[in-house]
Amino acid sequence: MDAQIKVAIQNEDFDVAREIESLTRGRGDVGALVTFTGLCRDEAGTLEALELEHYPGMAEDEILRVAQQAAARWPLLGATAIHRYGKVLPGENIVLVIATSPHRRAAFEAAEYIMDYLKTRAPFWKKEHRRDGSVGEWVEAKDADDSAAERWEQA
Amino acid sequence: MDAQIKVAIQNEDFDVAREIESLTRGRGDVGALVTFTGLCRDEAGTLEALELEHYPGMAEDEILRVAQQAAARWPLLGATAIHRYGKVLPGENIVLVIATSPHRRAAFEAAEYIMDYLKTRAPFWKKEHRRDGSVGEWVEAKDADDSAAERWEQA
Amino acid sequence: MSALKLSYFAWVRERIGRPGETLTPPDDVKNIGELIEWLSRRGEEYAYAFENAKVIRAAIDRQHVKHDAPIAGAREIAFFPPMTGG
Amino acid sequence: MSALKLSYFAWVRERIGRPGETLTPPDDVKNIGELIEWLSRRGEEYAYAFENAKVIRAAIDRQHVKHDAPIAGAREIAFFPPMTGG
Repeated sequence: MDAQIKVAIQNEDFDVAREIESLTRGRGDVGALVTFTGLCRDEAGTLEALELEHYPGMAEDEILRVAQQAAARWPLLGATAIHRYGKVLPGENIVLVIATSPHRRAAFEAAEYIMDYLKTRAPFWKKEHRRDGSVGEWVEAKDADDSAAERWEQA
Repeated sequence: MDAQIKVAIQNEDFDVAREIESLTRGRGDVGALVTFTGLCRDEAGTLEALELEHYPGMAEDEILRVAQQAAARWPLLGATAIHRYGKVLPGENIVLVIATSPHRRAAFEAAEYIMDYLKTRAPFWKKEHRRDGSVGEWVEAKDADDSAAERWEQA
Repeated sequence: MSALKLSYFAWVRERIGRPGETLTPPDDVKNIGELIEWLSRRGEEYAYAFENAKVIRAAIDRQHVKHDAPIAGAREIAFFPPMTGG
Repeated sequence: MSALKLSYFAWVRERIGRPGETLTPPDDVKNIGELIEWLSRRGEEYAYAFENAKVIRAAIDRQHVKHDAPIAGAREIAFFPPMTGG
């Protein structure tokens, strides 16, 4: 199955409806479409914004590799991954992953796989700007994210 | 966590973007949003349409029960499930499930859980209308769907 | 027992030839399985609909039940094939 | 060895005080771990950035590598903390 793969790293917001459309329009083979949207939380009102730094070039490369691995592992018809950089406000979108397949299980698993590996492999870093005017710490990586990715290696 | 739950059984198509909006607008606590869209496949061009019959009243009740069970099991902020009935053409939407949570794993698992149980518990039946003019068979239930739902009971 | 509203869906409905009806089963029909047996004796169309009784699903007052569920107190009982939504 | 383009990200960049630079390490610096040690000796800002060397991630020509990866032939080497995207 030849999957339609799109990866984008961009400052501006994405349009989920348009991305869904571009994976489904004019075709009758998509039975299941799963989207994941990651949003910026306000941390109980203490967060002013997240600043997302990335490694241009490598970010695209890594996410593309992850999407291609997903397409090799599951019968995907399409995979889209869009990650924003720069300042993101609470309630705004950070990342979008879409997987399409004839079958629902494949679409669910592939979308979750792409997100798990994107978190541990794509070179992005978040810094917190606090409501009180202070520039907070760099967000620390979570062990849970590593183990989320590792479970795909046992499976 | 009090989840915002919406269940709808309708003939008309749904608008994924609008349903996403209604679970995220004006709030900063949603960190993860997963959508599942089930679409009508054309079965290699042989399918004219699917006809979806349902049991009014019970269909809403069962899907609501499933969504509430998901909200009791995972820390959900919202859950939406919309299922169409009547004639659906290849490429058109059949079902939409959305789960929102502070955390991605919960949103993924809850959306998949709702879909798995919706398939085995919600009283809907699909009949195939073929391109050659014949009214095909009622779609047969798959054992795989039962086992997909059962795995949540072992976990 | 009192009158029961019966509803049929999908190929159960097609085989019986109607979407539902109101019937009053005799008092010795105590559960879903016995109701299916009693209906099957009512005519060819019922016998055809219920020929493979073990695949038939049932709901009492819009809740899934097994074939050993008692029907006492039920207002509406529905019969249908395994579901294929989603 | 020849000149290497070095790139720094997130708090590695902040601690070193620049986004990158071009340096020519001595010939006995063979792998990422040795490059980190050599950089750490260049000044306080480097020592601070690499004080907990085992958490530092590295990429050679935009591919993740471990600290024992040889740097021969590398054009661009990047150092950064564990990633927190998504």
